[in-house]
Amino acid sequence: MNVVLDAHELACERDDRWLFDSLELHLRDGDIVRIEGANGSGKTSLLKLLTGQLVPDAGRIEWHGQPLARAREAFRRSLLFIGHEPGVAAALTAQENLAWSAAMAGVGVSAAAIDDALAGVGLTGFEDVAANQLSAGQRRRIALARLDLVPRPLWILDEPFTAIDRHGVAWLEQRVLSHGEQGGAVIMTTHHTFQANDRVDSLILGATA
Amino acid sequence: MNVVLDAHELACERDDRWLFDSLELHLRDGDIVRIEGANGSGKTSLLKLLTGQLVPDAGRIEWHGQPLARAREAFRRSLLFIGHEPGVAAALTAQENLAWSAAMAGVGVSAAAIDDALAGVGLTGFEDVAANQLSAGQRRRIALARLDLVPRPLWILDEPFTAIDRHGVAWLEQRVLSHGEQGGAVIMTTHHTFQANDRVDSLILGATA
Amino acid sequence: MAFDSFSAFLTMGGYARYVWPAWGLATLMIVGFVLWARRERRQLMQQLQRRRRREADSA
Amino acid sequence: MSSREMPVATPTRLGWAHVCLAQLRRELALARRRGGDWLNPLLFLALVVVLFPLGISPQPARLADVAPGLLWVAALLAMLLSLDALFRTDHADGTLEQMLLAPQPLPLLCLTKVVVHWLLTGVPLALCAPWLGVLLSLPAGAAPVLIGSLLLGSATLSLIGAIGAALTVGLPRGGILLSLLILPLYIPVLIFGAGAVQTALAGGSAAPAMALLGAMLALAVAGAPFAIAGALRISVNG
Amino acid sequence: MSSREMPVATPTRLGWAHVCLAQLRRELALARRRGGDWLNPLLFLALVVVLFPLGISPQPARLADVAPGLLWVAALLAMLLSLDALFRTDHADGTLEQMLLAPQPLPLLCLTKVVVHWLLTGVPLALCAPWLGVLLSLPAGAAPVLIGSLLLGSATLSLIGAIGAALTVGLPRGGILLSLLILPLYIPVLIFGAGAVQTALAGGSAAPAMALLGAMLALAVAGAPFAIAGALRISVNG
Amino acid sequence: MWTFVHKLGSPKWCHALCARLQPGFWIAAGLLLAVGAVWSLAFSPPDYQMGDSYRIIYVHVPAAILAQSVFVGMALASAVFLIWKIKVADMAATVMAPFGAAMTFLGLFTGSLWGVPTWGTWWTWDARLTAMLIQLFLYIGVIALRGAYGRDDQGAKAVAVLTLVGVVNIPIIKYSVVWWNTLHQPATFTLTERPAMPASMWVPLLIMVLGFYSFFIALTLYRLRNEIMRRESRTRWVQALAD
Ligand code: HEM
Ligand SMILES: Nc1ncnc2c1ncn2[C@@H]1O[C@H](COP(=O)(O)OP(=O)(O)OP(=O)(O)O)[C@@H](O)[C@H]1O
Ligand SMILES: Nc1ncnc2c1ncn2[C@@H]1O[C@H](COP(=O)(O)OP(=O)(O)OP(=O)(O)O)[C@@H](O)[C@H]1O
Ligand SMILES: [Mg+2]
Ligand SMILES: [Mg+2]
Repeated sequence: MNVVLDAHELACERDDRWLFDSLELHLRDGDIVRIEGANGSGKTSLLKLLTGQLVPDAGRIEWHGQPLARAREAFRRSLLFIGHEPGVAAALTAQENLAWSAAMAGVGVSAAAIDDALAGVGLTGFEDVAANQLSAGQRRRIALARLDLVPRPLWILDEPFTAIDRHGVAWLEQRVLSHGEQGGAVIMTTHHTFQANDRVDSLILGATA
Repeated sequence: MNVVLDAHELACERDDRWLFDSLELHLRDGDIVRIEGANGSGKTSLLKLLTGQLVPDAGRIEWHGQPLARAREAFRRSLLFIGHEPGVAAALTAQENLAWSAAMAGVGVSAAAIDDALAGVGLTGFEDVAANQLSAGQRRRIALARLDLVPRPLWILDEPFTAIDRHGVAWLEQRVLSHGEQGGAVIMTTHHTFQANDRVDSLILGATA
Repeated sequence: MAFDSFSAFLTMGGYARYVWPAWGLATLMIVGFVLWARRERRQLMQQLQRRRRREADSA
Repeated sequence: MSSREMPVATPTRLGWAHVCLAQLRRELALARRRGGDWLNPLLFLALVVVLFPLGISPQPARLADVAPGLLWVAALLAMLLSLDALFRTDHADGTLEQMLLAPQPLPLLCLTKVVVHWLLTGVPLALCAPWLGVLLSLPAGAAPVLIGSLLLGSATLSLIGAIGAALTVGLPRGGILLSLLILPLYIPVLIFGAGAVQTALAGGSAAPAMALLGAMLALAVAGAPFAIAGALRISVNG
Repeated sequence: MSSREMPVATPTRLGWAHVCLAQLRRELALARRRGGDWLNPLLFLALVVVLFPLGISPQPARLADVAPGLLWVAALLAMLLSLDALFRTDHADGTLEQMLLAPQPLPLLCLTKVVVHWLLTGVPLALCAPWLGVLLSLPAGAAPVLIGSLLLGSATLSLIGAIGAALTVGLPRGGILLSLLILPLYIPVLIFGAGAVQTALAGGSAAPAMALLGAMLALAVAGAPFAIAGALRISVNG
Repeated sequence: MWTFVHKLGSPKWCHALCARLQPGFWIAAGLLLAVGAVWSLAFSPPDYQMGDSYRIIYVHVPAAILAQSVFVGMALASAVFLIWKIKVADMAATVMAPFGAAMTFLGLFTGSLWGVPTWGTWWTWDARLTAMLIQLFLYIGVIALRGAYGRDDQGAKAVAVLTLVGVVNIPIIKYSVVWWNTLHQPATFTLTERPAMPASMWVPLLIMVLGFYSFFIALTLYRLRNEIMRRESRTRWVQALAD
């Protein structure tokens, strides 16, 4: 088992409003969970809790049975996170951005591996273009190239389909499903409807809101 | 006729690459045009040309038969533009943001009108919350409230469905269609597929790229 | 001729420390700008040729 | 609704005065929301005024000598630092784009922004400088000229500085580049501002220097809003 | 692929040295991409040095008197201004979030960033200060102590300043707030730094002041990276 | 006039024009500088007060004059660029800036070298000197702004605005600095009052000044061609030049 992430009785409060409480989430190898909910229902907040960036107002989060704060290093070695802002430096080229990302993940990769990953997201020919010369969607694709470049069992993705065109969406859906098939686990927020919806579990936030 | 916008032989070049050339676009009352294309195909650049923010490398743009640069004030009095970044100040409340937007558009509105517009986009109860306390989608909804608040014949919207949840998307589609029915015109970029696709014209960029 | 000998010319009436660096920098700048501009031209031409070759390849 | 009813006729069409008022209200609301931010330039001024005696020498006679120049330089740096943020958030969140596409005269909107900046930065600096002068043993008699020259001068500084802020707003590290672009343009203001205080201290008449400061302000008010608007147009169109 | 083959074992697992190297390479690439940006603090220093004679008095004797303090204060302000941008773009584009979630020791990554900042700001400032001293009629003999004290001191300034930059990175108008948080902490460095030069000029030994500067630097190297990392954690989680 | 302005808008035409004008200026620069240098260093008589140290004047004055002319030239080019949207004008401004900065620096450098034997100091806060120093900063600001934007159109316009604001400011600085100095202390040194020069001194000076101008024009034409080719590198006519 690579992924054993459990949230018990999780609650989150923002500005005197309970976004959710008694939330249970159990993630194992092969699970693909999609978090749904209206705008402002707390999807991003939940992801921040699960990655340890926010501290829960109630409940606990465990990685392989250990509290997240204790298992921090092991957890991070298994995690690939892409947030609303994907961590792509505007002044650096696609190649440089990914080299740094891989190093941060603690993974040594060759330049050829980076070029392959960029080719995978349709950025061949843009390897040496600074990100600020790219369109909104191309910039997000640089971040998505990490999915191929940095092998991690657990993916946590906040609105990964933002600004991606139709082909890109199909590719990304496929990539998420194949990650699940290879024994990885994915949690993501999205307003987008999956083609292969039956492979994907839904967690719906703020049904009342 | 409220909207008479014509682009002839339009061309755009970025970094020694022709994104498109000889593009023709003729927009009249009731038209709804959706600009499609892969990431980096030049959708945002086209909108910037059409609003006069970029100057075309070739071709011309005319508003009621006059060059855009000459008819600037009249054009702007007819235009409602929402870009990638929607112009919502993070430190201001929804109410304050909209009051300012309306004044910039040269429209006098009452506080009640603003509350109504906010209710229309599902932000009742958030009128006095600063935008930086809101989620990504809620912030974009503030910008969308302008569609109701500032009556303009021509809407130019860059990825208006970004970060909007499912209900919001349905509402916005409806709103766009009804604007067309009332004799307005809409140009927007989006990767999203419309329900009522037959009412919407598509302009596809960079079919080869 | 304002100087009696070549060494007098070099000494500049005792002001060699000031006159020669001033003229030296001026010369350096003029020569430097010429060389810089020519190097710029050479690199540009190489770039253009490379691009031509690349486009010939792809075509 | 039929196609005829499309409301091009807006509910009420606002005049320029109203638009300016709305802009003013927005800027003030932002300032209020940022809380004690308007205090920052004052505190910066105070800290620089404290640093100098520490770095130089705490003898009152020597300090009094340099006090007018020091206060003026410190106030100028405080203005400069506060300018960097003038358009930055507006640019990032798309507000500037909306301003550029609004059917309103952009120079007027810019002028309004600058006026608010001056009210919240230049005026408090001018009013507080004499108190800090006390720390530097500046004679109390110099206070009126100090206040007057700073009031006139800081308005010019705001206007000129806003041009630089507009030019650098799209760049990642605007801050220090801004200083570089703007400081040479600030020099005449500094010379006559500090000069006015020094002549007043020496018993002369500050009137000529003040008149020159006024003339520079007039020039800046007439020209800067257009330069700012032009610079913003350049910076935003990406 | 079967579920067993899920590659948790990464291609090669990097040691800390490699990670630091990657961070270093990134920062240098960014600096290169920004072109002449590293010159800006130098030019700012030069401009402030020019402002003072203009504001105060152009007499050489008086200028030489205040020169060490002036150069030190100007260098300190230049460091301060350049610090504002240290984490700003990294925060805006999500890079900081990625750093926080990386399985690498954050203090080490922060230290690397600060070292690059010092190399590109503090070192050039130290090396150029004596040349600007000429403009202020500073005797040439003071140059070695001036360079030495600025080298040691600016490293401390970078480290302390980075704490402030980390604390203010999430705020819209960091710049001037940062100055406030940081300037009080800079005062000891300023006192001993300018003091070293002044004693050297007066013919005394600069060694004790330099030793103190060294001690402050040691303290800062030991403590600041942890403070920076903590501050970043606070600023980013939002 | 209008056809000329219109033609200026064509980079290809400008490129050809530069090529045509260039040789004359290179030859003039070479001759004038060579004759001027030999004459002024070896043949003109020593000054009765300053001795041979005055030979610095032959680089100092041309540099100081060029420093100002180049900025004016840049401002004119910027105005043309902003008003008529002629890109070649911006390219010319780009190309001039480094030379102007270099001349300003040369003026400062030679001036302060000359200051040691005549005034006994490297630097003094005299009006002219101060104005010149500030002008150097203006040049650097223009170059830095262009660098910060990189080579694109947006940067070009930003730089043009800054150049125009800067040139308005130069006379203001000049006068303010002059008045500032007289506010505090009597003018320490006057540069303008000097014994009337004999022709054997001022003729070589004039030759040097003309030589510097010719060199500046020749260099600008040469580098302008580079710049035109770089920015138009994807057009067919530039591609055709490559072989
Ligand atoms: C760093 C120091 C100096 C600077 C920045 C400087 C700057 C200038 C400038 C801007 C000009 C005006 C050129 C023009 O437009 O006609 C000039 C001219 C001149 N300078 Fe200097 N100067 C410096 C030092 C000196 C020294 C030490 C001397 C000799 C005593 C000197 C002698 C002259 C003379 C004779 C002229 C020609 C005057 C005229 O034609 O109006 N300069 N200098
Ligand atoms: N500021 C810029 N400077 C230079 N080139 C740019 C700039 N912005 C965009 N480009 C180039 O223009 C092309 C089109 O960009 P644009 O933003 O118009 O694409 P888009 O169709 O909106 O894509 P997306 O779907 O990703 O938003 C990109 O491929 C990019 O290389
Ligand atoms: N920084 C913050 N400070 C205070 N409250 C916040 C903050 N960010 C978000 N909130 C509140 O938390 C609620 C949930 O925000 P969150 O970003 O988690 O929503 P979301 O489900 O991701 O929405 P979206 O679909 O729009 O991205 C929002 O309604 C907002 O009021
Ligand atoms: Mg969200
Ligand atoms: Mg786009």
